[in-house]
Amino acid sequence: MKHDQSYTDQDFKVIGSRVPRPDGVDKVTGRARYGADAYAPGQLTGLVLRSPHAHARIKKIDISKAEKLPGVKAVITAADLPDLTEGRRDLFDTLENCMARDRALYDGHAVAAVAAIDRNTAKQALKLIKVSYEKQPHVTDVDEAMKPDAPIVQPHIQQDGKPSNIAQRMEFGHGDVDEGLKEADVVIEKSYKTEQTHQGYIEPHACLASVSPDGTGDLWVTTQGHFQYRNVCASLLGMDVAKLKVTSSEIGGGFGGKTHVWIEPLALALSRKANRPVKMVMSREEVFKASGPTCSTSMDVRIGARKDGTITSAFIECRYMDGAFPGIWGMLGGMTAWACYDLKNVKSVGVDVLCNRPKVAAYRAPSAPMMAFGVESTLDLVAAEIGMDPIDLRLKNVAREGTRSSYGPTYGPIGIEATLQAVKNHPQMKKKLGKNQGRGMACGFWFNIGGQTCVDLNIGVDGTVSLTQGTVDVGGARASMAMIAAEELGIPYEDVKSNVGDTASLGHNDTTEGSRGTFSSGLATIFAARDAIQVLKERAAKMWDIPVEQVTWENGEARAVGAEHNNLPPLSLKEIAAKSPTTGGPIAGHNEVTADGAGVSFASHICDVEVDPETGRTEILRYTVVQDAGKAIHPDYVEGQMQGAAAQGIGWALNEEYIYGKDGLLQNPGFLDYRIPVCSDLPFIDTKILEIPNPNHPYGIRGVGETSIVPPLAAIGNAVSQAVGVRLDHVPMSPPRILKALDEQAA
Amino acid sequence: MRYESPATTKEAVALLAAEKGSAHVLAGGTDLLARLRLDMVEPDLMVDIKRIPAMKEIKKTATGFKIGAAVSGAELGENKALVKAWPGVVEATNLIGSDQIQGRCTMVGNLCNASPAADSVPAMIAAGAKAVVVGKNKRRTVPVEKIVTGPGQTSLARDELIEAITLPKPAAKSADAYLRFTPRTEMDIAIVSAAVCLTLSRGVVKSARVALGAVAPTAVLVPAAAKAIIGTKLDDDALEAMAAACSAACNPIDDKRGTIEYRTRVAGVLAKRAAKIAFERAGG
Amino acid sequence: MSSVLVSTTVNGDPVQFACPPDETLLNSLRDRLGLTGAKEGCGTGDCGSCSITLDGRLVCSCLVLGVEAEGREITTVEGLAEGSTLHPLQQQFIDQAALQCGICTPGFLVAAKALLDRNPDPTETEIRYALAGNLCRCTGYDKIVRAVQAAAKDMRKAAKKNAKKKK
Amino acid sequence: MQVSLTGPLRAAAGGAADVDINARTIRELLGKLIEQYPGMNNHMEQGIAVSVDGTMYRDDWDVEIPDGVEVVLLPRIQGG
Repeated sequence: MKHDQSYTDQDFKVIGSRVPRPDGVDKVTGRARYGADAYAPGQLTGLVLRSPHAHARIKKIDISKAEKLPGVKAVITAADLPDLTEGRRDLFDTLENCMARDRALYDGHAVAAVAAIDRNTAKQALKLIKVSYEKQPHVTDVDEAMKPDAPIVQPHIQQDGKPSNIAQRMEFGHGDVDEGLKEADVVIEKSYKTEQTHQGYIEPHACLASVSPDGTGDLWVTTQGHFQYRNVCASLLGMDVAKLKVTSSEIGGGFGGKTHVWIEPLALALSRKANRPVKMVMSREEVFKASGPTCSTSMDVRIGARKDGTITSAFIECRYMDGAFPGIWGMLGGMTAWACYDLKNVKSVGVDVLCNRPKVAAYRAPSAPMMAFGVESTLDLVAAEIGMDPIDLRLKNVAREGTRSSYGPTYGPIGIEATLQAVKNHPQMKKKLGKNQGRGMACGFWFNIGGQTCVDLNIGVDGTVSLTQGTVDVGGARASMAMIAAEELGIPYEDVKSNVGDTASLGHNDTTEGSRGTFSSGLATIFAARDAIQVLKERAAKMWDIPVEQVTWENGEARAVGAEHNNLPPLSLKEIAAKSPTTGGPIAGHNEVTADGAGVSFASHICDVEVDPETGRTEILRYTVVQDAGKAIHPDYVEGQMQGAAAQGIGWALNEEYIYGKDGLLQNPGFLDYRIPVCSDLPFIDTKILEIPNPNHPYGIRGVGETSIVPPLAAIGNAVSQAVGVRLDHVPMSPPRILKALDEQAA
Repeated sequence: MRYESPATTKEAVALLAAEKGSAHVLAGGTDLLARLRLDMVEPDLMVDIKRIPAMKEIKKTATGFKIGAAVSGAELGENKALVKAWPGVVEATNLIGSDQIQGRCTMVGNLCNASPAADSVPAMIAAGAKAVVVGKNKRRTVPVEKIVTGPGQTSLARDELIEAITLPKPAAKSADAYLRFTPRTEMDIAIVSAAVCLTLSRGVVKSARVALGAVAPTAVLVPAAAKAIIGTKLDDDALEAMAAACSAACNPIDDKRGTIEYRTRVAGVLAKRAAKIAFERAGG
Repeated sequence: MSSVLVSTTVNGDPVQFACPPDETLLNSLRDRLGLTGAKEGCGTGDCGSCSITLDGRLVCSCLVLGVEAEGREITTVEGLAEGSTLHPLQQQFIDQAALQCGICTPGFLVAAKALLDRNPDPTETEIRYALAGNLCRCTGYDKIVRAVQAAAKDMRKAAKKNAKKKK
Repeated sequence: MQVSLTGPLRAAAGGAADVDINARTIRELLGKLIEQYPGMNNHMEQGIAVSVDGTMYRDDWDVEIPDGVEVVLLPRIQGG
């Protein structure tokens, strides 16, 4: 889908400015309504009973006492959610994850749910449900799960005819890595581990469901994709898609974690059974135990290089811990691992492994940060071995337009080299480092995606514009869409109000994931605006009584072309809108599009740290993010994505991790011991936006949301390793791990 | 659950004594209400002591300070005389949680929650703080280190509560300091902590008390560590000896927050650093 | 569990509500008084999304019982603006793009106001430590700290102007 | 025209890295692929993406494939 690229260099009036966001006032006054902020007449409170075991057979569930408790209106188990998935395994996995059937697969797996008149009654009811479990052996570590005698999580998954926890093994690359090694002067091999982390959105999952006996339903929910939630919930509950209206609330953070359903089918099932609205809100503990964190990993990297820095062979194998149900995480990692580089012989292997942990969901550039940690750490080892500057080593092998990527396609115009040059020339690189301080840098890649999108643009009689988009606004998209509409129509930003429509008001929109929101809804908004302009021109032609071919649209006005129309002054959008009732009725523009041609995005980060050698504590002194945005629609929110992603990466690199006990139970399901960075942990995060246009978008937009979570693990690893003089190979690089590494080196 | 907010200590004690089920004293609530939310406690009675005037006071007495059990961390930090006299105790209490937590949390709550990692407790022990314990039939004054008997366990009887903490008047040329280690700069529970209180005489440590947190089932007073610096000018050898004594006194566990190895090592590191701060504050 | 009638003052208004004694003030504010600006992010005082002031003290309303509010004065995010004029912090959070998803914003605003009320000219470090009890997962805190700095400047300017007027 | 297969799609084509197929559009290409390699059907259902000279198509199967361009078949990805 090639577009007229003259737009990328045009003088934008609105695009690129820093206008106030349309949802700003609501969000600073407490008026914005999130998942838990909805109330319905007669609403019940829903709560979930969860497995206290890592792995168990469910022999029997007795709900009779709970049902008899006054104030309890519905109790459900798997029996209330019959399997309607018709052999679709992924859908069945979703169903089983939402509500355990004959087995509990992880600590926190839902086994029953109740709806009652208030929270205390619901809590009491949960206690009255008697579940007979038969405990099974469990496994929570990715390497342990791959051993031949490991407890099996999903018996239907087999390797070589035998049940196995290895769900999938995928290879990407080209050339011959073994041949490449023969050309190498140095070969570095190193193994790494990363622990499981959570997206850590501050808003727990929450919804308000209402299902009527006539088969219609309403679901108010915090989600990244209300259309996807609708489709999945309708399938699981046997409802008609069109009869389930899903409204996305304001979303209090998602980062991939709100792309899948968790409690929503349960709320709908409870509501259907009780014939009352049911509100469900996860506790923080439930969020950690039973939503979808990202994978822990273990990996081996091998790089062969010549003394001049040319990489002759690049190999990585990474085992991804998917939780109790298989995903595509190994595949995604395998595709991203070497994407920054131009390599003759390259191979990456991604392995998906099952464990007794919650079903993994996407987390911002899913799977990429882990392999980047392995690749970018090992590159620094290569640079040290051959005595080359780490940036120069990367530049020597950098991917460019025309490079065959490690995952297959040949790149068009891309920005990795530009980000590396920008890092090389950045003032932070010249700052002097003191004792116990270190500097590291690393690169990262993310694909970005497009997908199904539609937008409605309605022009009011006063000429103001109501824009309805179907992609959930997770970080300022309503501002960007209003800016794009204003730019196209040639009207002030203030004249456009953008909204997120519910599933009844628009056609299907894919979920806001894969950094697709601004790219795809932006594309649809451009087309919808151009569609409306065509109507505006027709109306102007009517008002002037001239053929529409003689009307053009410039700067928010219709102009009559040709000397014979010199007497016709231009008609503004407002003037045309005012006459719309008598020139054909309301004026609108629509667009439904499959937004293909998403542009890949690259980032390079620099990090300076100081490590206390006596306690192993790391302080981030300075941090810079350089990223290619293609075109920054609203630079504040592009910077915000870069800073937020870097901060999540910093947390992952230093302190965040899921800690399971020998009993297979999660030890730290709360913000006290799952340590996301606090304000005093971080410095200002410097940003530099580069704009290398995506040729497949009229403005050159690439996605920007995810890429910058990819480099931090490695950038910090490289910085810490330099500061302490020993290579850190286990993320998070928590104080005990750093001290241990120092001890091992001393010994 | 019943909620009561008596106006006197006597009434509070009577309520506790009369309750047949589980009764909890509510001061700042920053531990208790979190545990309530997590369904870890199911009280039949909660006795809110914040409406008892005596419990909200910081009094300067002839022998030192008397700090009411419901005085919040923020209030403690705003009392200039107390900050000057016992900087270590105040900074330890002020390290508990965020500004939000400081608005509510209390030293006594921190003590009675009986976590081995409680920040204010090692500092109180090092400072020689005492707890004023009131029961239905008697009052007693107990050294703080005698209150906690194990994780979540105290020596208080069912009908007893702590009305106040007393701190002595600091001796001339003396000071205290407290340090804890947490992976983040804020909001964490101590992985390991150390408090040092010392008195100087002509630049030499005349007396000292060293206490450690999060390295044993309860906060521990380490006389051997104090002995290692008494009579010294806190030279490197003395500090190393003190660190070694601290590490030797550790009996920690491996848990989600830290390893045995780590806690044992860093206890000594923190004690050294705290001792240096106290030494400097004392005018050494 | 029988409910208790509580009389209190919220954002300057006298209000009454009945709640079970084990209900948190956060839930009372949200579910009984319709003030949903304060959010529950954790329920254990670790995220600050439920920040309010109670008799002028910054607290987590998830760690206060509704019944404790009897006779107290409460300020929530809904009480920050004066009529249709936003508080300088609110305005700067919008102007500096200091929010993305916005779920933490009410808590940050209440905490930042508590800071600036006692320290009108805080350093960057003071701001960062004062806001350490408020978790934000979207912004990396960068623009939040900048917004607080900018609002502090605005407020100091306004205070100076007011002082002049009084003279 | 030569179509490069990546990752799991190779296994579905008996391990081949490239296959020779003549097609004018993505729809025709995918149809012929399933015809030749029925194992591909499974992957198609899970989702597939086609890169035509470096531009990624996931949903628009009407796209025409000009002569002499690079065509790469990839598994469909997902993001956060």
